[in-house]
Amino acid sequence: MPYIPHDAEETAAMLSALGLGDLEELFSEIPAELQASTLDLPTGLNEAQLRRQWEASARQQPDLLCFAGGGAYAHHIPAIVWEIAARGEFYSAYTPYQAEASQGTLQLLYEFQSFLTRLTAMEVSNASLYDGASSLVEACLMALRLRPGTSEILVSEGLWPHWQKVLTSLLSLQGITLRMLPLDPETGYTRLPSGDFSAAAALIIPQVNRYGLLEDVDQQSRWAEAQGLLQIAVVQPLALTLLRPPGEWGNGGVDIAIGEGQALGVPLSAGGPYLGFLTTRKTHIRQLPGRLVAKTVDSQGQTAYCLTLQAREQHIRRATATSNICTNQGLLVTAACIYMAVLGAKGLREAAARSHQRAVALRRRIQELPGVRVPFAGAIFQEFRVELPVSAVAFRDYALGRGILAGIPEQELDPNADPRSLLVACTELLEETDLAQYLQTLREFLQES
Amino acid sequence: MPYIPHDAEETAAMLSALGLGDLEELFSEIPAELQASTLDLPTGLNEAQLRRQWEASARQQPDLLCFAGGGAYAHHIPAIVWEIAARGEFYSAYTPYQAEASQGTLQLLYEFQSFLTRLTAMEVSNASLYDGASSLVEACLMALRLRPGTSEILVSEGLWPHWQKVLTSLLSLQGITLRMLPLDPETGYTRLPSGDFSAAAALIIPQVNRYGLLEDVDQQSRWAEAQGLLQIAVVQPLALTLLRPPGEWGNGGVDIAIGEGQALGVPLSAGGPYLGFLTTRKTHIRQLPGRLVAKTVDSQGQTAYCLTLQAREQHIRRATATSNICTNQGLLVTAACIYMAVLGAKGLREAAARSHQRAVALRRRIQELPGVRVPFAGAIFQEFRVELPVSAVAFRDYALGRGILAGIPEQELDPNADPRSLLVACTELLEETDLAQYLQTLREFLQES
Amino acid sequence: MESIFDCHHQRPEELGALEIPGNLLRRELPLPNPSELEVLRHYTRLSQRNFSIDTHFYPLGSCTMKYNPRIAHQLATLPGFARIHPACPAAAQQGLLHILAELQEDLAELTGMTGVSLSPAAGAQGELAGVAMIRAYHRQRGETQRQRILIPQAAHGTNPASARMAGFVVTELPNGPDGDLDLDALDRALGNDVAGIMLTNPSTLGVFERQIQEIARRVHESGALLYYDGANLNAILGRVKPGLMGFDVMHLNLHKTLATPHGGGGPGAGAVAVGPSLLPFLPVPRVIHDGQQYRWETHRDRPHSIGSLSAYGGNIGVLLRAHVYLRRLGAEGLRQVSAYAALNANYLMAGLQAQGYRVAFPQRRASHEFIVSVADLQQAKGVRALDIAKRLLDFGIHAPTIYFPQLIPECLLIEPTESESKATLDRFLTVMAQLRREALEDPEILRSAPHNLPVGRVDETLAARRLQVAQ
Amino acid sequence: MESIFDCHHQRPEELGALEIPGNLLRRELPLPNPSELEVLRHYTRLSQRNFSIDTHFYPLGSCTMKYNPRIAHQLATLPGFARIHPACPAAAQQGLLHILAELQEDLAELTGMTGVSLSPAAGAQGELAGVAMIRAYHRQRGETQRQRILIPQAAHGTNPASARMAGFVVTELPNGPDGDLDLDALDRALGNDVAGIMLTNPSTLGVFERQIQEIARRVHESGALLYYDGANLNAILGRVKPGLMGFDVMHLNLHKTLATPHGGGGPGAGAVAVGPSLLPFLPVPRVIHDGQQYRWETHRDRPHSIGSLSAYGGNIGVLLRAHVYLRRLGAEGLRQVSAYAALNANYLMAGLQAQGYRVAFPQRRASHEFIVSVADLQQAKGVRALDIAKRLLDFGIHAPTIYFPQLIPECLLIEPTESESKATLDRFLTVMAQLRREALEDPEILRSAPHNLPVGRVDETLAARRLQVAQ
Ligand SMILES: Cc1ncc(COP(=O)(O)O)c(C=O)c1O
Ligand SMILES: Cc1ncc(COP(=O)(O)O)c(C=O)c1O
Repeated sequence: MPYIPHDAEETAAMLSALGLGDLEELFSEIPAELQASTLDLPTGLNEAQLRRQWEASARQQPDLLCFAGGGAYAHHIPAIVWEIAARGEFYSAYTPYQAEASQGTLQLLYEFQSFLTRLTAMEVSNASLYDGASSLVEACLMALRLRPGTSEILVSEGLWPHWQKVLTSLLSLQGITLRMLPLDPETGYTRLPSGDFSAAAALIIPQVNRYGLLEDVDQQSRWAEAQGLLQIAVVQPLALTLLRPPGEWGNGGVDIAIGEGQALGVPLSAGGPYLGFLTTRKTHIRQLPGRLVAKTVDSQGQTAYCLTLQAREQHIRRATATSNICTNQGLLVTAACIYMAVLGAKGLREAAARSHQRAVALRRRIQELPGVRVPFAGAIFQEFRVELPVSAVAFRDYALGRGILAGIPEQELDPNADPRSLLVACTELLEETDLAQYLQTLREFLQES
Repeated sequence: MPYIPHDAEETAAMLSALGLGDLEELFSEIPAELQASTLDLPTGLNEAQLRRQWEASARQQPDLLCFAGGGAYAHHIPAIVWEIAARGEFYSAYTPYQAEASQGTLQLLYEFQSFLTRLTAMEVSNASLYDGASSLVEACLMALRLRPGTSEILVSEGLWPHWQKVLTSLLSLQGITLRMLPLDPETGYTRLPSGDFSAAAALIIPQVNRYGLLEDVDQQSRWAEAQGLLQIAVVQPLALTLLRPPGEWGNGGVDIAIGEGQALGVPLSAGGPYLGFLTTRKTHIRQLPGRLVAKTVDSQGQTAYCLTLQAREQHIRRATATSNICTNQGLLVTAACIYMAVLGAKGLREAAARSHQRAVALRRRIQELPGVRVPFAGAIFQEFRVELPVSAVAFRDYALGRGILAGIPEQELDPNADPRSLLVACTELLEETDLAQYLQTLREFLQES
Repeated sequence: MESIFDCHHQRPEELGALEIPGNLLRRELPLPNPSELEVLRHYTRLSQRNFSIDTHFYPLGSCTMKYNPRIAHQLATLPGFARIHPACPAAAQQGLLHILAELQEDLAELTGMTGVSLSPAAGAQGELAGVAMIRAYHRQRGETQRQRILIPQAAHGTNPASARMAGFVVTELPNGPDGDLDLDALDRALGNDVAGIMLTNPSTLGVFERQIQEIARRVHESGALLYYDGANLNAILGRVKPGLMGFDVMHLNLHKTLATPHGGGGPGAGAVAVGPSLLPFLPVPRVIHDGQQYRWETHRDRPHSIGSLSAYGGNIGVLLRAHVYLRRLGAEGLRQVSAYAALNANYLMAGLQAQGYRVAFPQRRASHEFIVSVADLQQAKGVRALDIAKRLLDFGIHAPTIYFPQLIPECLLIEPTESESKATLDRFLTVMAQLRREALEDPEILRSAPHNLPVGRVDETLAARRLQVAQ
Repeated sequence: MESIFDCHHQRPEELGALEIPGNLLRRELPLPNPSELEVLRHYTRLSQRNFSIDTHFYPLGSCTMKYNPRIAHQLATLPGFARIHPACPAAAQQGLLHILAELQEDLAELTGMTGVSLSPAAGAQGELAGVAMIRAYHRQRGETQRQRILIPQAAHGTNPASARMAGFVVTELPNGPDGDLDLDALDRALGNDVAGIMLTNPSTLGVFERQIQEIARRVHESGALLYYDGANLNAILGRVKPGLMGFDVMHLNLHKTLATPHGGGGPGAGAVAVGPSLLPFLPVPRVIHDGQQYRWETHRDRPHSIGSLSAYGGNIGVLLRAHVYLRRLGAEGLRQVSAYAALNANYLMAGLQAQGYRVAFPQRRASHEFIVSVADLQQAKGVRALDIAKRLLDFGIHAPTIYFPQLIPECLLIEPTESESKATLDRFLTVMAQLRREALEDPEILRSAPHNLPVGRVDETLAARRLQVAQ
């Protein structure tokens, strides 16, 4: 019996202490007819067999040069990040409810919150939500609580299409309406409409947008302010190391800034686990969803850390909690915190700059290829949109055979998108030769097709 | 500057505290002409570049089904072994000279010593030597110290040929003679000679021998006793879980038992680092080479551990130490200790039994193939010798193309060996289907050649 | 170095040219630049200030803090899995998708359900998905008036919170004195405005709901559905299938029952499983086999789906770990899990009772966990459950869950899990006996505990007043 | 659970049939059968009872306890390297052999030598190989009378021990008052019975031997050779090459200079490098390129070799780590290592002097390490170097090396290494200042230290008397 320590003698001694004849008697309160069921699962494998099978499965995934983004990026993860995060003391601990027995996790969460508030120039950060998309849902609900009586959220079409879907799935449950602001088809930027927005709680401002473009966030922030709307920024944490942070947008910064933290040391892992973050103003702190760590003292006056404002949470407030979230993404927070520490300000900014420069260079050179269009000329961070003369899926599949994941055919994120549209992203992992290989592959594809 | 924390300001402050203008001045005592040399090494790579290069190099080694042994075996290593051994607190600690700051390592070494004494049924184990072969050298030197005036060691030809070479290289430096006892060409067993052995200190008894055979160790032990020789057993630790231990051989057990500990959770890693062990009687303890941990108490009478009998070692006794060894194989000991603990008596014996059974089955089925000879009929543990109709290297290279490392052509260990001789080993990692694949490959090779 | 922000090294940057408009450029980034060793040392030392399963007995009720096999971590993070971009086409991730498809099937078998979606990121998100499916089901049948969800008072806080997030109104139901649901109250609550009921069985009171078949009958008769909160599945793993108990939809907490690590707060995975009636509504994407290959399904494959819960397919890395565990144990191993989880819990319950501790349901068999109330000690000596919890820490034992379920005063919810040895349980009993003696003889020791930890009792009130939440 | 042997679970074995004669079969195996969690928890908790670089400042002189980059561990243990059987033919390990060949070349460049063999398992085995080559050299020239090796008194114990294992007689040489070698004594010792001299530069006294060129001249003139103990190479890394100082043969301690971990005692790697005269004698096997591919050489390739030191090619895993480090740093990074190793050592030396500590060679520049003697405190207050060492532990600082070199009374050999920050050094100075105050005002605190560790001062005398060395 793997992972069960008892031997026969110990089992017998324990049963006899309970006055029971066998283990089955422990279940005597359960109606017999419920217990009759069989379990049609394979018999257990030993560790060696498992390793062999799984390594074979893992090898089925080719190692690809990654030019795909869409909110998940193939950045370098320094060796120490997971060496530390996977230490048993972090890996196998629960949520730090008992502060005295969890100072390690608590201080780390506090440092994570500090990294995030500094990165975003916001005042408060929680200790994570599931992922970027669900953070945005929470941000919307938070805004609606802050603006009682409203039931609408304004969203730029520039938000990732796959995040839009999550918003729709989850907000519609509470009868909340999303009102979409279209993008300018020429520039790819969000168009700010005029109209009556009194039913709306907030405007969502995605920076960067779904085409990788850097929007004029100050303008949007000021517009929202003028309409009396709260502002929810959707940001990319690595981009923020180079970009003006949401806490400084417009006149007084946004109200809530959320994002996906995957780029901060979290493996791509086919889509998760990642980590969502949510930062806000101190005045909104009682509407914050998720856990929050505070610095305090112990009985001797020494510095100590603990969870705080737990009365917001479901285990105390139940149906009226700020969110239903309980388990969050602690281990990814651990990795992200260590990642930010080990790169440091310098390393983070250099990784961001390198990613940006690779993308800028690749976009420029792709643009020179006959038949390929780069529809939007605006500044980008690390990702951009290309229009191929033929189907983007066809090129993606072609490049796959050359060991390249060439990007995301936009249609896979949004069925209404142009089938020729491809989203291409770069990170600092890509070398000059990799860009050349990409271009060569694209050139050959164009010739052959 | 990777791994150097100082920034420019800190460097300047430190230099100025020393009254120095720049870093170069720190070397002012070194004659200028010695410092002139250039350093023709490549410029540094960042971690991401290194990872990419090294992963490419690592991929050049094909993943092979391993039927090679020769003292190094492809056993399964449970996941937790290196998860624990690689923890920074073990990985990056020094030799536990300061007992109070090293109770972790010290207790672990004590437990390792306890595992080894129980496995061998000897009274004392040191805390490792470099590897099996160098342990044997140390055992010989120890025996010679215990028998002053002698200068010879009797060695069965059944000792691994590559270990014989190490013995020759290192013992000859001190003018020590190896006297070889030949093997019976019919049975593959050591032949015990008659003669005058008064110049010899000890007999080396390898169990298993170079053909994988189990020798009649009691007979050899009694013979040595009758000649007044000390007895040095060369044992395989996993085999000992099934075999009668050297502490019980003959009339009163051997004097020294050594071996290679690689099979106990240490990766093959192309030959090292492995770990040698050396166990002996308590009466010989002051001649023991290498470190030794004892259980004692601290100032409050609590259990504590420390290095002991350091006066045997080079840092105290210098030229007259029992050995020159200082750095040993601590981290591998850590892994081996955890390995033995996690498998436990049951797991160790089952792994040994499975390895044995696979080898027995493979030998039997190989024997049925036309043209192939299995020269020795005696009982084996996990390895055996095969005589092919053609060159063993040819078959090894043929099988390589099928993803199989078919064994060790004996000639690669011993230039005088029969070029058709192949040493084949099995471990519990090999499944029934792997044996079938081996046989099929051999069958096809025989047909084609 | 107290904090990572105490590192003050300045390091000149080599940024190169940025094609970013000046008005969008950041002026400064107030983050530290520690050396690699400084980072490693700081966080390694922090880690040592934690209790964890790998270092301590952690009988935290409702959390199933069992051993998290390390092999699962190693296999789930093989580069072939860890490096897949989520937008990688199916053709290039067949190995992974095959495993996930198997996991979907295994979970369906384990739960006695028909269909499984792996995407919820944790139990609470699974609950949200589950009640959202209940909602979709009634809507499709035109029963939009079903706006209420019934939930026992003792239920976990996520249950009502999730129901509310799915747009429902929550009605709480009382439990009877033996821990089972009050059937009369149920009858009073049921009606055509009720969409469903959320239960867990064994319940959060640590006992098996013996009337479950009857409850299912009445709920179904009223036109409502039954939701099963899988957080307590460890108690009946491989023995009783929620689908056969009459539940229509459920989530599993893979990070509890299937031994994936809790990571100091997460990540989890809250796969949802449904019976045939809810199949059309499962959240996308699931892994399907389209005849040729495995692939993620899209909205088009499941047009009535409640939609997607996250940008991609969920917490894949967690799912992989869970599947390693499942396959390591196999059918027989899973049944042993519940047997030994129950054995350990009942052994502790009997042991504590013998010492004079009051358990919440002495007449009942404990499931995988049980409740002790120290209301007696509070009254006699002013010793609270909190004090017992803190004092346990001094002995290297993590505290049980306290003050949950809220309705039992001064309660401790104790869940040893199957992976703890008799020796560990016996030591726990010895320590608890000492704590009881201390409570009666020298209660101040408890009230001022802990005494042997890196910090003394932490001032949570000051924390909430000061609200120093970043530095 | 105090010890792993406290686990008493009995587990029935499933051995199956064994084809082993009864007289060779073992009756019982008295080993425990712990559960996986019991093992994990026990050894994880043990690990926490260690000081280590990853957790503590570790200024252990002569040991170069610098940061061991984790990337080196990860790359060296890639399955493609970790799973190669040593008997795997060269064709199937070209990636590995290529790296090792590069390392051989890099080390030759770094040391200013001509040829390198990577096989020695540690420094001491490198020394043995080195002096064995000296022996072989003289034998080949018919000078079998050269039976003596000269070694400074201050040298590390492995030097004389290795010389003796190679069949030599050792003559110790004194150092002058400034730490440099006594040249007159050298001249007196040299003669046609001398095979060579073993030196390290900077010496174990923490100063650079300024007369090295003169020494080399005189030794060579007498027909003897110079051996360089590379344990102190960190001090001059990338700046001064032993080959250019006049050394004929040397070893490197890759587990010191090149940052491979010390693992609580090992493994190390003690590659040897030689000038042209000793090339034929290098231990086998080296990696060579035979025009077609890389392969391990055999005795046939190098018939005059002193032979092989281990069954296979040495501590490959350690060598791989060292090469990662070399390539990570590059030429410039390596030069910075010695610069900052020297800066840190001199900074500490100056700081301690300012506090009143006596350093062994105040008039000299420290190399990467330096010696403090507390003979003054011993005389005045009975406080020994040992007491300072133990008291440092109370502050989370590992003790320096003590009582080495043996000839300096009550000495501490302090080597901070380049990877420690100014902040760490400043804290060390603050603590040392406190220790000095304590020594003068309240010496008992030191004599009874440590006070804050899991155990108090350990009774080593009792250990040696009882000799309880296994359980
Ligand atoms: C009974 C019960 N239900 C639901 C949950 C919520 O699960 P999660 O934390 O994964 O969101 C928990 C977890 O604490 C629980 O114990
Ligand atoms: C100066 C000196 N020489 C030689 C050695 C021996 O090296 P190793 O421990 O690797 O055998 C050491 C190691 O402690 C040393 O400090």
